Amino acid sequence: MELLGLYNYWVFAVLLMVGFYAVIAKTNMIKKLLGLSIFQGAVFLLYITMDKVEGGTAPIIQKGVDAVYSNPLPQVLILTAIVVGISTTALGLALVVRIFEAYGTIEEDETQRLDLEE
Amino acid sequence: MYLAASFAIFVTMVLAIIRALAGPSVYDRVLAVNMFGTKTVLLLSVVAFLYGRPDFLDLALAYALINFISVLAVLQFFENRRSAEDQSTEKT
Amino acid sequence: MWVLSGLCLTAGSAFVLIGGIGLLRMPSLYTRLHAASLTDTLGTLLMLAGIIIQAGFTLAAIKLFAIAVFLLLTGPTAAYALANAALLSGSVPQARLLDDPEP
Amino acid sequence: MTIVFGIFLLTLLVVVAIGIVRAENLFTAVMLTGIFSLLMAANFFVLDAADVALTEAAVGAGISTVLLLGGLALVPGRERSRERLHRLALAVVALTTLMVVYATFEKPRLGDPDAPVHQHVAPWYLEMTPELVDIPNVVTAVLGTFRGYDTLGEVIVVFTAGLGVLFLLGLPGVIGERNVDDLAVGRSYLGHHLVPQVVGTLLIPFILLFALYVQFHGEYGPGGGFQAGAIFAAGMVLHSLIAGEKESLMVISPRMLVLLMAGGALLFGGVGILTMLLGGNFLDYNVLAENPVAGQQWGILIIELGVGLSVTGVLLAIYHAFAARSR
Repeated sequence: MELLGLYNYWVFAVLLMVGFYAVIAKTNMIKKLLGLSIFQGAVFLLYITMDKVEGGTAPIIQKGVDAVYSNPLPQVLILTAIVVGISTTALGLALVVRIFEAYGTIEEDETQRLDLEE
Repeated sequence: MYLAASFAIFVTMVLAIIRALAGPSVYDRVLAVNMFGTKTVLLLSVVAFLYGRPDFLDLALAYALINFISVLAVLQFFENRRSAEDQSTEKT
Repeated sequence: MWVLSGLCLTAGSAFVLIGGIGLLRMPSLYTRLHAASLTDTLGTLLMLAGIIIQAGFTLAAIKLFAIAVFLLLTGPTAAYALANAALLSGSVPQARLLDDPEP
Repeated sequence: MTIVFGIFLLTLLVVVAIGIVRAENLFTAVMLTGIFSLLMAANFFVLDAADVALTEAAVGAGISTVLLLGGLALVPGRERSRERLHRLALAVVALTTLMVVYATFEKPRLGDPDAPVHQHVAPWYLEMTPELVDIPNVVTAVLGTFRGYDTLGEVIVVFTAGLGVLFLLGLPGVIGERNVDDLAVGRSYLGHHLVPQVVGTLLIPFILLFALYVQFHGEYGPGGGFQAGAIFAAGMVLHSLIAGEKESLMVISPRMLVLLMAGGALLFGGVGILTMLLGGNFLDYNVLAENPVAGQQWGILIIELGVGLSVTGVLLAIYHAFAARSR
């Protein structure tokens, strides 16, 4: 039971590395982007895991109720990071679109080959 | 009671994920995603009551309102692709 | 009251489960769509009704009611859009009985 | 209970993540990303982070799938099939996973109230928010005032990313050679589908209303500018889907979008300048009103509005940039 309290961190580790695998092993650029967003999700999960307090509730203070509240700080960091994450993913996607228009492919090794041929 | 309901929702979520991973066609996957969305709405409502903080229903409300936009985007995506194919066949 | 809400929740859970099993077990895309979308609507409504009964007349109940209404609108729309997209891509529903010979 | 829910949802998360990486068809991968986001939101909710879950819901359900599909429409939809497992990468990844897992044995257990993260500044936030700001939602208070610099930085990052997309892809009527009038000729949209048309038209006001509710109720419940901006953008994306690209760009013109992007960030920064002119520090809202607490509340209201405007502008502009490119 004690070890189950670490499960969130293990899932974080696995997710992080699943995303990382996509970034380093896949040649398709969209796949790399999706891997990056999985990686991002893993980090979000790590932060939000840390905010949890046993028997606590979300940090919205109820007047007159003596409750334990979770840690608001990681939530603030991740809340903004999610919106930043989607904008940067969109930026990456725009780059991929332009790469496709220039090279006619979105496979990384093919674009490198085309670069060398020039 | 809420526990039984959330258990049913969990099982359905697993079934939907199996369908989403298995396919076979892309539409099966979209269907599974859509179903997963409604199940999430239900799960969030049930869990909000289980935790005794019903003011968090906003979350379920948000999903109920905007989750189907992605399915409409899928329809748009395929319509666009089809009209692009039509044009390219006309040219040749 | 509790009995009624319990009945609603149980029936809703049953429908939700049936929908999930149908999504997995049905043989073709359109039958799966049928199984998933119909039970989804009814099961969701029943479940939300069960929770509304337990919530009583509060702000939460009104929000749940809004959720139910929106799901009632969006669920079938999504199913419609999906069936349409599938049809556009040229996958035609197979209308044949089980005893019919393979076309 | 939380632990059981959590373990279940987290296991599904891993399964779906592996599914995303393995999927050969990119469309499938994008659809699975939708499930990934839903699971993420449910996880955040179970872990008591209602605000974060609402953000993930607003972004994941309304925006990210639509954006990814918009990008996917412009590139080939399949991965090259010659994909086999990359041995070296797999070994590196497996080794690192084991190392990270080994490191977690030092971590405090989930929910441990004695964890170092709960000792530092968080108790102070929870204790002082009712006194200094007097709004119930501590997350909004920390976001708006205690860590206002940080939030301003994040808004600038979002703005910059949006600007980058616009420079890369162009936005009709503002960046690039094309105008709004060139759009929509022969563009297929959902106008001839009656059911989405009717239901969408019915729902758009509610979505926009809900966005406003999230925006201005953010001090009392889960919500705030980031979430509201994403929901508002989702509502306008729905409008664009059912009414057509061109009509949507007439409702909120491209120039207006760019104005929103910049105006929101400027409003945020402007509040900071204003507080300096009134004799306080940058983003020190105490000086905005006679009563410091009322000043704080005014400050949070205005900067959340700035955040909402900027996020709406950026997400909508990005969507239109992708959508207009496909024709």
